[in-house]
Amino acid sequence: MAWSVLLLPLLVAAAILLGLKRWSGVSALVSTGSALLTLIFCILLASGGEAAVETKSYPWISIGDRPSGEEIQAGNFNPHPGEALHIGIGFTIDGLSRGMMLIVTSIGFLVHLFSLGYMKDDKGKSRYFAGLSLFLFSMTGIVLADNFVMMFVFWELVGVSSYILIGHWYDKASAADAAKKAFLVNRIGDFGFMAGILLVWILTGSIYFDEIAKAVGGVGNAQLLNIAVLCVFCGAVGKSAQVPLHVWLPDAMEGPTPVSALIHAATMVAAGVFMLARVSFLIDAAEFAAHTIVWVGAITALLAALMALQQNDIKRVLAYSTLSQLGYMVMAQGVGHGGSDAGMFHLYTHAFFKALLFLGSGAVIYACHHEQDIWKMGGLKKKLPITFWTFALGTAALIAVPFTSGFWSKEAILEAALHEKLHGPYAIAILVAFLTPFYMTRLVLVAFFGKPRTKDADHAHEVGPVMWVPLALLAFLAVFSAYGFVSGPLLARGHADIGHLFGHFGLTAILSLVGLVVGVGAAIYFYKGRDQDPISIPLFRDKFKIDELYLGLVHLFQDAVAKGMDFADRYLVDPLVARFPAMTALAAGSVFRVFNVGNVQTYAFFFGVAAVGVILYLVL
Amino acid sequence: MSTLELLVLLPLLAALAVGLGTPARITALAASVIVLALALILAVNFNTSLEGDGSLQFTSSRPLLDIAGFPKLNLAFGLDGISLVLVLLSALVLLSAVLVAPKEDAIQGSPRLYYLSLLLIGGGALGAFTATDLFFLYAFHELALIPTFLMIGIFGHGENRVRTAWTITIFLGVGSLILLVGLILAVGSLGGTTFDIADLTSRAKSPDHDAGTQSWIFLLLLVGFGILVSLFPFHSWAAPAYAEAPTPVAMLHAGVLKKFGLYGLVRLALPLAPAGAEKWLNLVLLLLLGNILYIGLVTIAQKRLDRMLGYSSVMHMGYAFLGIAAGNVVGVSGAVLLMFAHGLSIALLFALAGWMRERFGDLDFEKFGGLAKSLPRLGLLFGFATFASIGLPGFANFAAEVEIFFGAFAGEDAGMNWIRWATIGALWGVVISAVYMLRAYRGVFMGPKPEKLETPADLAWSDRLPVLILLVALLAVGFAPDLLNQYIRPAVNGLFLVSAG
Amino acid sequence: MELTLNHFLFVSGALFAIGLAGVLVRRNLLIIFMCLELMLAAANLTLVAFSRYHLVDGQPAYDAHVLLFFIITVAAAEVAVGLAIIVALFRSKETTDVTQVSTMKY
Amino acid sequence: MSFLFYLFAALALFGGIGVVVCRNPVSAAFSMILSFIGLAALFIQLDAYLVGILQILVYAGAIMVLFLFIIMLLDVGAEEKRRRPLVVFAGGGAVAIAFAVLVALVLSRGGTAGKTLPALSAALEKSDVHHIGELLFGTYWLPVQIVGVLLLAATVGVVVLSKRELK
Amino acid sequence: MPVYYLEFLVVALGLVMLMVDAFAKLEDKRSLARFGILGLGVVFLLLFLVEAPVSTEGAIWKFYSPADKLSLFFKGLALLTTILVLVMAVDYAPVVVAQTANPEPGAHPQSGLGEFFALPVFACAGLMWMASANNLVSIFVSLETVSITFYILVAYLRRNVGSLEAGVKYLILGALSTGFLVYGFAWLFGVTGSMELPAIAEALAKPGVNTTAALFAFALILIALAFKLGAAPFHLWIPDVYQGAPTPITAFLSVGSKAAGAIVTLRLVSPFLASPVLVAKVTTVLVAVAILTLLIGNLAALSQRNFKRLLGYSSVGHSGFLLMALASAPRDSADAMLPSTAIAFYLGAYLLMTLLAFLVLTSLRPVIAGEDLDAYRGLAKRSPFLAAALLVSMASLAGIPLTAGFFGKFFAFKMALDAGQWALLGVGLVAAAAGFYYYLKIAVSMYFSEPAKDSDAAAIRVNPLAGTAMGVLMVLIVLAGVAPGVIVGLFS
Repeated sequence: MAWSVLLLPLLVAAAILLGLKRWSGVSALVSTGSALLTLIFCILLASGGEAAVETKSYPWISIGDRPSGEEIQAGNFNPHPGEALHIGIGFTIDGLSRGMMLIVTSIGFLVHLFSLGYMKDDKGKSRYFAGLSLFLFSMTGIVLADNFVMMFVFWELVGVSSYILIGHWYDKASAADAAKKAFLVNRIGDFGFMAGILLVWILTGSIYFDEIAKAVGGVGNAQLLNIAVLCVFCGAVGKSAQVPLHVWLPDAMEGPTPVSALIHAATMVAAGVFMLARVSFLIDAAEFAAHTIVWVGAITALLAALMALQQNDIKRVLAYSTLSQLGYMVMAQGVGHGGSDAGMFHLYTHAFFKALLFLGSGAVIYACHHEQDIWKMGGLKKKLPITFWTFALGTAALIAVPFTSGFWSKEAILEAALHEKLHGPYAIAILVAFLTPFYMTRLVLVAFFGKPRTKDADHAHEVGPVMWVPLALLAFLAVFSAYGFVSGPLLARGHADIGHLFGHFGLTAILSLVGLVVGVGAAIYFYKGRDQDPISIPLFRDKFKIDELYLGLVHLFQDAVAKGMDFADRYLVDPLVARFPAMTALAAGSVFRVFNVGNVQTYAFFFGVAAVGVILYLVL
Repeated sequence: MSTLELLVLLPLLAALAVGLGTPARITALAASVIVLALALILAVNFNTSLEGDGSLQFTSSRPLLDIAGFPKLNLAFGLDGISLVLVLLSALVLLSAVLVAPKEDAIQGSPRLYYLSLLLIGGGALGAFTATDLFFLYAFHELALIPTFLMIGIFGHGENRVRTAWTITIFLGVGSLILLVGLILAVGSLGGTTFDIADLTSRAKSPDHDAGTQSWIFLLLLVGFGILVSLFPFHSWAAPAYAEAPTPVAMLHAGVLKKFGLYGLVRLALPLAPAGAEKWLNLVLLLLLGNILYIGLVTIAQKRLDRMLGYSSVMHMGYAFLGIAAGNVVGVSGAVLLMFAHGLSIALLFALAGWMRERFGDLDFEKFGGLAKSLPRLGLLFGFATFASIGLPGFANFAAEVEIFFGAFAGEDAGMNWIRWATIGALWGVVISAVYMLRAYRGVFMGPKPEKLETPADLAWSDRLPVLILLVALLAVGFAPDLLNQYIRPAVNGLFLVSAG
Repeated sequence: MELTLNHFLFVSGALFAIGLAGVLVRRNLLIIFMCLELMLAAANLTLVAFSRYHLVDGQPAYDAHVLLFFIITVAAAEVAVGLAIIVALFRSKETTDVTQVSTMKY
Repeated sequence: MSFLFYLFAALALFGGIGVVVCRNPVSAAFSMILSFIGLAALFIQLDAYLVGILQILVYAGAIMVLFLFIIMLLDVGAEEKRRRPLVVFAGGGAVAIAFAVLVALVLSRGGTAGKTLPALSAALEKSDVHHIGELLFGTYWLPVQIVGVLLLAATVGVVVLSKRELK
Repeated sequence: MPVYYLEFLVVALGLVMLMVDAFAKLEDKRSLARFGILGLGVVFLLLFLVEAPVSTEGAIWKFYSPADKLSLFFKGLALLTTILVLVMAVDYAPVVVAQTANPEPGAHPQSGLGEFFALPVFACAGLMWMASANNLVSIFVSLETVSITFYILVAYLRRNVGSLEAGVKYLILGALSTGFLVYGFAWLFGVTGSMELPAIAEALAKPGVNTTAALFAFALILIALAFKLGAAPFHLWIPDVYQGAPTPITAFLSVGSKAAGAIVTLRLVSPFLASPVLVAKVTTVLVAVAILTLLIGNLAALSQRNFKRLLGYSSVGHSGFLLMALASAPRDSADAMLPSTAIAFYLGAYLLMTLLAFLVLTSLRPVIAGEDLDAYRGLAKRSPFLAAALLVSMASLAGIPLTAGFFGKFFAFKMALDAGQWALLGVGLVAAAAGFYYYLKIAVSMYFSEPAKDSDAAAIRVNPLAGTAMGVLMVLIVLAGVAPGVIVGLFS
């Protein structure tokens, strides 16, 4: 079953590539159908209990002897270092992966569905759906992976499918650049990830999660373990767009909106968090690394929230909010004491409400003829009622209105941080809890209330059922996904616990409620009835100039360092290695030829000199 | 005549036939198809169960010289897993290069010479990879030198082609000479009575094998083979040569022939001078970082697609060196696998770049943009090639790199050492290669199309066939590297390996 | 003072050197040629001196004399050929000056 | 004995120097003849009568006449007055002197120093002509044949090379 | 058949040719050359019928080593060289006629041509004698036979100033070297009291031998032989003479003179190398000369653009490799490779490739004016066959594997390595690398450039005789490059 979940989307992608692409409608339907099928498989898988677990793994690389049973028993997973390497494609089917699979496939299916409408007239529809299928395949691989390398394999493939989908409208320079940027920034993360995998491997002797978990306790070199975990975390930083590798995610909004929903909100960016959760035993064992993770998450949450304050593009606001929420999740992974579960909990809830928000924004954009600037919208509440209400519900979940899903999950993270006495990060998280309601309310107010500010906004009308049905479904989930009847099958280790909330109604709940009220209130105060932004904080709008900084660095490398190297190669290395010796030989040859002056007597003279020389040496 | 001998001699005989006047393209095609078929037959019949000693199979030997004071010379062929993989690579790339080669009437100059040279290059590579006699191993590689020279000089592109032909020939010639000295020294210090590689290898295990001599042998072989593989800083021949060579030659040379140097390091340098290897491998680490990081940056700075690909092929050699420097079964297997993978992927890239050059005239990045829209097939295939080249999972390159990295990291101690640091450096190269390849893809295929750029018709089936041959092989091995690992591993196990670090 | 082997050998060597000097400094091809003959003749003296020194059965080593005989013959033939060439050269270039015979160089 | 040696040695050497120094080819040729006569006398002093005679006959008699004949034929005058660069003289002279010094060195260290010529065992039973003749036409038949071929080739060559040219 | 018949047969052939030339009124004297080729071919075949002498008592064996395979091999080389030189001479005949024919009315229009064909045959006999010479006397007379014939042949084009100039240069320096040789022989006789090489070797090997005198003799002989071999710094004549001499004679010179020099060097130097008291200094000098020769020959060729001069410098370079093998002679020859093997093979290979190049050169002479490399532009288009032949020759000269030239160098390198001559080896590397460049320069002209003028674009016809010879040589070059045992088997 797991194999079919994994391979079905791949087959669909291959089929579209190999021939179906000529019939784009068929491609779309086949792709959507396969997404539905995988969803069904996943539900079966999730409900199948332990019986559904497949242990048979595909030996991808197998060199040398496998460790014997006794050796494994003794915790010696790599008895012949350098002589043997076994990497399989296998599955870990536990609560974590089951839940994640359900999220991935369900949102995946909904996005497919939504895309049928959204991408109806796109010329590259086949390619788009092939990309979606490829993405599903890759994401499934990450989730099901039973070892680091397999995870890395699909990790990279996720990057590729994201590249393909962000660059879907590749003839637009911005989309092409965004795709490239996303891939490259992810690659930087992957660099660390791979290094981390290798380090973990030499420390524990294994790449398999279960074996690492067993071996991690016995690792003596704590310093290297910390470094290893940080390296692995690098992968997450890239994929989950944490500071300082967050720059790709806002740009990724150049892709079609359903893609933003699926990949850059709900699933792919969550892969980093998922991965951290998968290796939580490693993080638990590396204290310094864990702290770093917490701080990185917290800082990301804060910076992203600050940046979101001043964005005007509806998708960008959502993108920064995604960043910010990812910061929460990542922070949770480092907290320990159930933080990992809390983070995953937030991942689930966030997946639904953020997918909802993105698809909602997609509907808005679609309705406004691909207008994305919120200041050019307005008054959409009346034009797009369904969209508005679903969007509002999603927003509610995001800003953690009590009893919506987002409330519960965020609460869990904050609680965990407080419990671990991580006061700094906790304070930052609370601050973010003030900012989130503010910018989201700003968004809703500006886009949906007031008067239409442009013709496009004026002429907008409600989207068709293919698009709003997914919205509605997601809205339901956005509100209720924290409750046991939804999260039961999803979550192994965490869900809304109302009893707990009331039992420990403390600082966290109070602060977040205050944050909610203050944030919403302030937004209403500033933005109600405004036609332009009354606040201008260039630093936030310009994203702290980090992009510019990076651009400068890139230019430094591409234009200065690389060109310098190129110059050195042409005018230093090559001449030294090749031209100079060649020239010397030529010059020497010309010197030798000078002796051939043509006059035979001169030759005789040289003859005589040489003769005297030879005799002199031999006789003396 | 054994199948293997036939396989090696066929391209040479075909070259002779072409020289004597048979229809050039048909002869070449027929020969390369048969060669591929023979290679596959050998692969199928290859006994992979000989675990451990990597014994040769399909051996044949004909005595040629037996005099006092000089090693016995035999025309001897045989296959072990490493050779087999490289034979498969050669056969695949040869066929696809012949397919890519222009039709007779489209060749400016003598088509007979063109195809004859291609066949000689291919035959040389096949011979070098299958010869079990040290001399013929060396000689078959050299066989390709003159045809390469002529091909670049006569049929090459650009005004500098003659100079480029010179550069590559002199570089490789000098490399071969240094290599020759190293080989003679090795043979001499191992008794001087045999050229048989297996025999030499077993003698090298003797404790009498003087360490000082070994050090010299390894150094000479390293420099010699290093020049052939464009080891930093002996790389400056590669990029212009590949940029200016006719497409099939660039494919064959970058894809196949260049692997000879790596093959030689694995097959000869490590086993014949293990103590020397131990001494010098740290130098290799330094140089390979030169290949990966320094050349990587140089690659980024290139302004033309073909030159960029040329430099990229230099850069990727660094990984193979890393695998070799790892000096264990996993690392060396990875290096062998990378030879195969890189051979196919660079041939793929050159084939496509060649197609573009034929139609666009030159390959300056500046003039391109947005080609994927008007040339979707090209865009797609180039995309695949790009992803293969940057080592994306699913392609053989990735599997090879994984093996290399794991090989290089393997070791008893759980701390950092030189080779592990070097591996980290090499890992950064993965980012660099993604930078230049994606930048190129972005520049050429994505974004808006410049108005001045006129686009030709997309790839026809005849253009796609050679590319697909390579691509399918890359994907097949990428999905199931054990297809080749089953051959490679026993052979590598039989080598006498030393690790850097 | 009794005559020793070295007396003859020295005369021979000196004469050889004189011949060499002539080859190196004279411009006239004919004289250069004479000097070459002088060198040969000087060498002959060494040969004869040694043949007188290495007695065979109490007699000079006549083998050396035979060699000398051949040397003289060869020298004669060489002179004949050389002079023929010089004559031919003179016919086409009107010179026997060695410095004029240097069109081919480098 | 030694007086004669010095006399003829001087003759040979000064004759040689004369060849090198005389500007006029004819005088050079005559110096050469003098030198050869001196040499021949030295040969005879070394009990090499036949060789000595041959030296006179072949060298002085035939070869030098040939030279003179050619000098006359070509009407070669004295070398032009224009002085050759001093370098040529200095260089050539230096080489020759160095060579002579080396020979002297060899003579002093080469095991020949102070070696007297051993006395011949008895009165010559046969003349050296007899000996050499026996060797030439007996043992040395092969080299003689070869020299014959050499002479033939030289003759043919000289004939071809010096064919008359129409003006 | 006793081995010494061979030379006499060759001499007889030469005599017959002279007679026929003089008395039979031949219409076209080129048939004389064909006759000579045939005759030499027969003698070549007779080589394989030679029997070892029953006894070595006779007077002849004092001067003539009994039929060892090495000397037979060198005789074969001499014969083959002469045959090919005659093949070239047929193509070259018009030039000879133009430069030498008697202008008098009534004279044969090809007068002078017959001797041009006959003299190489005598030189061949000289070379063959030299191959067997084991006595200072026979060495001297056979060497001089060859030299004098060469003097004549080089200057043969009596109306051509270049040829005469070459003749003069060759003659003067040749005579100079003969002077040194004779002086050296005299000293060698003085030191050892013998003229027979085995006795000389024995005398030199005695510990009591006077090293100063022996080394003086060696120095003088080495100087003379270095001249014959074209070893630096006694090589200066080579480019000039190569350039000026008639092309077939240049070929003859480059192979014949070098073979002569090499075999005599081998014979005369071996006793010194075998002497424990002399070997050290002798080796040093040989190494020094070899190094200088390798460097000068190969580097000076780099910038040379006259093809014949280029081949001249290349010939110097090849002498360097020969000396490399000689200088690396093993001290303990029990199981080691002998210089004779390396040198004999090298010469065999050198013969094949050099003569192939010269065959192409003479074939091209009627259509290609001048010897500048530019004259070869576009040759590949005009005659793919000639271009291919020249390419094979150049590849072999450059020492590319699977050609005969490679093994020549390979053996030399191997010996140098075995002897631990690192400096020599390093220089050899540089030299061989330079070789790649200047030999391929010709390929560049032939293949990479268009003909200089459109009028020069016509296809070129190749004389069938020369064409066949080229084909055979190409096959032999590759054969010897793949299976050197075929050639080595001929002499060991």
